[in-house]
Amino acid sequence: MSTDPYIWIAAILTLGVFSFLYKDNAFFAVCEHLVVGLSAGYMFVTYWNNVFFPELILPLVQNGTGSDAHLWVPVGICFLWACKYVEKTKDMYRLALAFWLSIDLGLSIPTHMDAGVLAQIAGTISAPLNGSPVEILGNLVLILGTSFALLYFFFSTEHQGVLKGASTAGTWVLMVGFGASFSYVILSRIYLLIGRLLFLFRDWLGIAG
Amino acid sequence: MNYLRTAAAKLVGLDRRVVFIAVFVAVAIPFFLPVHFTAVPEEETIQFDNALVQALQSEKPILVDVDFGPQTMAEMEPMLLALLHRIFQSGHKAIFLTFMTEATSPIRNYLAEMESIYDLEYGRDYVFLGYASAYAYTMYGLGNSFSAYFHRDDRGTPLDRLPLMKNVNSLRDVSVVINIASNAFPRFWIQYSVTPHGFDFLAGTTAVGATEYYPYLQTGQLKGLLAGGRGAAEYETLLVEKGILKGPGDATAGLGAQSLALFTILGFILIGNVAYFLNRGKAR
Amino acid sequence: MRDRIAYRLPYAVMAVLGLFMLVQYYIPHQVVQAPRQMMLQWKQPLNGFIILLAIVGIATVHVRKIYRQERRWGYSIITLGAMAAMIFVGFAYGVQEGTIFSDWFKYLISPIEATMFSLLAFYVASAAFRAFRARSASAAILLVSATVVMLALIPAVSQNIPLISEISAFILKYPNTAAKRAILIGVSLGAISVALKTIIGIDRTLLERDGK
Amino acid sequence: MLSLNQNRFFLAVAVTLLMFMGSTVYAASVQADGMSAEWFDTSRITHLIALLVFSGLFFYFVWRGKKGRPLHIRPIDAMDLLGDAVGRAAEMGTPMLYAPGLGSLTDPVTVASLNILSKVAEKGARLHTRTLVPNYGPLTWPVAQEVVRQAYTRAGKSREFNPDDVPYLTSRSFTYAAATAGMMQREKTATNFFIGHFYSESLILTENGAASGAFQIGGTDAVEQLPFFITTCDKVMIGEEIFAASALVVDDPVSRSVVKASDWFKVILLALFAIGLIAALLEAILGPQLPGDATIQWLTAFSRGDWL
Repeated sequence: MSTDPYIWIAAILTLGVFSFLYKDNAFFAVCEHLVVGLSAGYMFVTYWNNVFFPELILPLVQNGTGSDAHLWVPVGICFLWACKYVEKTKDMYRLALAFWLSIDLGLSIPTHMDAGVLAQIAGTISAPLNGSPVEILGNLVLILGTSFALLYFFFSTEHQGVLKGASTAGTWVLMVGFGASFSYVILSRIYLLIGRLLFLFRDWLGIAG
Repeated sequence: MNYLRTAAAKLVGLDRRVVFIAVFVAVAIPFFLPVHFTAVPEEETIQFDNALVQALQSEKPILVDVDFGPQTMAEMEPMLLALLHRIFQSGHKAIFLTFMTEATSPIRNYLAEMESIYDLEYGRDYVFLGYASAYAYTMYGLGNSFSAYFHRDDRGTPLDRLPLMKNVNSLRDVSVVINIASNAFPRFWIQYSVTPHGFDFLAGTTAVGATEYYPYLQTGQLKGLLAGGRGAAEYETLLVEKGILKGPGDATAGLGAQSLALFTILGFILIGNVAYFLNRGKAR
Repeated sequence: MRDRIAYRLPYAVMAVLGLFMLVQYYIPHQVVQAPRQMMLQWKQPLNGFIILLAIVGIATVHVRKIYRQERRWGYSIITLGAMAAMIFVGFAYGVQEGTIFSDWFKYLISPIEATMFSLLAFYVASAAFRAFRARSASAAILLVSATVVMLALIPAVSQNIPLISEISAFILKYPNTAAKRAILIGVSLGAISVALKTIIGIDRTLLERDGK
Repeated sequence: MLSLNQNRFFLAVAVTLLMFMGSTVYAASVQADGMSAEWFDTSRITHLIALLVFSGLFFYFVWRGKKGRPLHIRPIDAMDLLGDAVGRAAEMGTPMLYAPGLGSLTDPVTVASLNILSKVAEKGARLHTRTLVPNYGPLTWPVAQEVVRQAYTRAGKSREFNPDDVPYLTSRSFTYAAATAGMMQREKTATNFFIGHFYSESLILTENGAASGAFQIGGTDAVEQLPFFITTCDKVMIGEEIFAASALVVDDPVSRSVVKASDWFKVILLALFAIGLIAALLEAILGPQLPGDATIQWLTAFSRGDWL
């Protein structure tokens, strides 16, 4: 059994969170509120030390009228956003929002086209139909499966006749994919629990290898 | 048959706390049983290591982006530790950064550990650039310049005073980018940086997101993938075989608990379905 | 007149900057790339501002709870106190390895957050038991594929029963890739449409304003 | 609609442009070392062509939509049930819950989700049914509040809008899920919407909602969460369906037409797949020296952008 007081605190907090499984209780609520506060403080300090001070304040103080003068622009945008909280200047925040959205959405167009569409087409077309029987079958499944599943996302006409058949096949392909995701999600969650029990049994109680 | 149906109806209404207890027991028992499993490395894991070996032969440093917090540490920690041993044992230099505030403290911790094991020198053998916000845009921008987004490293030293960063101006100057992430950041790396700028990219993710990356593996946008705790266990096996790790780590230790828990859940799914079909028969 | 401009200016800004970010992708010339780099540099403090907003948001929620003495307001004192303590510790003693800040992270924040997420293991099991039924053909397919992949993840099964890990690898490598790729292409096209629509001002939900 | 004949709009654009150009030239003169002097990145030619084709389709259908020609879009199950879902809550006299996801505001899915929220809240306001919108993102929150306020205004019920119905909860996903689940139980919401980008907490949200017997419409682009949505929600929108739905909920024909553009682009993609498949079959049957291989190589090079 551990003698480190910190380990004991950590173990008690762990048990406090586990108590939620029985039902919501005061112990859990204390842990929950504690972590919300602590991590907000943590976030603030990290953000200040790693971004706000070295990337904004310091360049502005050292070089604010020279090559880093452009950093006044984000200060202005944040100021515009803050205008939202004053009734008279409320509408000014739309300008800040427009700015915010434009950069993000603007850059998302070409990058989505590149990584999400073109590269995927290249991958599908270049899937070769030679090699071992498993590979041939697999690549056929890949090409046809992608096509059928894409047809499921075809909205212009009703899904009737051939299209209905193809889009049903498409949903089946999607379901196989979701099944794979599902089992991996379960696996992932189990690992998190294993980690906690490893802490309780090994680091705290010292009863398991 | 009637008896079965009543039992089925009861099972459907089973209190979920019973399920909870079963899962807890299933995960707990294997810790006290001396049965040891190993995970056989799958194709993706071997691909990952091969790509990494290629990068280790180059002169350029490796860029490692670590994005996981305490929430998913159980799954990601063994993976990162195996990777760090792999990199530092070969004497390669590495640059670290993160886009997640919660990751900063753990990274400092792991790097301090590595420093004492392999006798590394900060600034020459490795650098931690610290946390950066605006992940997607920083990833995109790093393709042209490091110094525009990181004026100073995590310890407040300006980048030009770090020997390791002297020859690193953009992502062109690193041999490979590795992202160990518990969230969708590998996807953002691929979309905003790998595809536009074109460089080798490896990812280690939680099992949750792993299946999502298979399209990128097929196109080569992603050169290798470690899939969650399972991938970490496979990688540990691989590194033990290659003599890099002395023994398997926490990921392999969890395989027994993982097996029993998966069996339990499969059992619950089976019971649920049998009960459902029996009940449906009764409703008719 | 002034009001008109005030109404339209955000749309104009959005169109100009949005199209600029789009066009810069094809133009490596420095006249375009230099301001592009500048704008991306702005994103750092801007996105950091979101974190600031989040923290202020959390603080406001809890201050208001205490002020109005809402349900469970006593807990809010814990939150605010913890936040203040963490910030104090971080600035007073530093954040590097071995400080109080780093210890608190390791022994207070980490166990709570990690345990909260490990609760999901129980919920996933309960959801699998209660909701995963072969109600229809497609649900049955989902179930079968999930079972096969799950079995292959158990070392005792995959190393003793032949073919199961091969089938699982096949599922992951081909149909899974096809499914995820179709969704990826669809989502990408959808995202491009929405982004284009918003940038050129066809879709005005987000920037709507009173009286218009 | 974008009304291009407005002189003042042009004025505003011109002013912004000039300001921006000014800063461009300034910036270029300040920090331009080590950058390229090329005016076009030739490796992205295919990319540009693809984008031009897409925008061509986009503007063609916008133009058709403006002319008022009816464009048929197949109904999306989940959106068909939107009216019923709102009606159900109105009949039972309980509020609706709309979670716009945990993605950032600048994520296109969140934008699409807020469009749907706008319609849901408007329908709700007309039937005197409140829409509760628990928020996760500090940036999404004020915008969501504004969207709901506008929806109430459109329904002519601006006085009934209560900002406390659109609260900011927290930015910690587990706490967010627990608080939202608590909200569902307290307010006994009859209809729940979960549309946007979700992470692991989605399971807690949807499972609690399903246990309370609420009618649930889910939709997400997060593939790993979809299995849980499928098993716990009554209707699910998969990936792109959210974007299509966000265009369909608006009665404006222009908005609808956008779906058409993406559809016809998909037809082009499918045609490329078909050519690729035929070429690959030819290659497999006839051997690598024949036209099949050349076609594949050219197509691959074309889609990768290195064919020039």
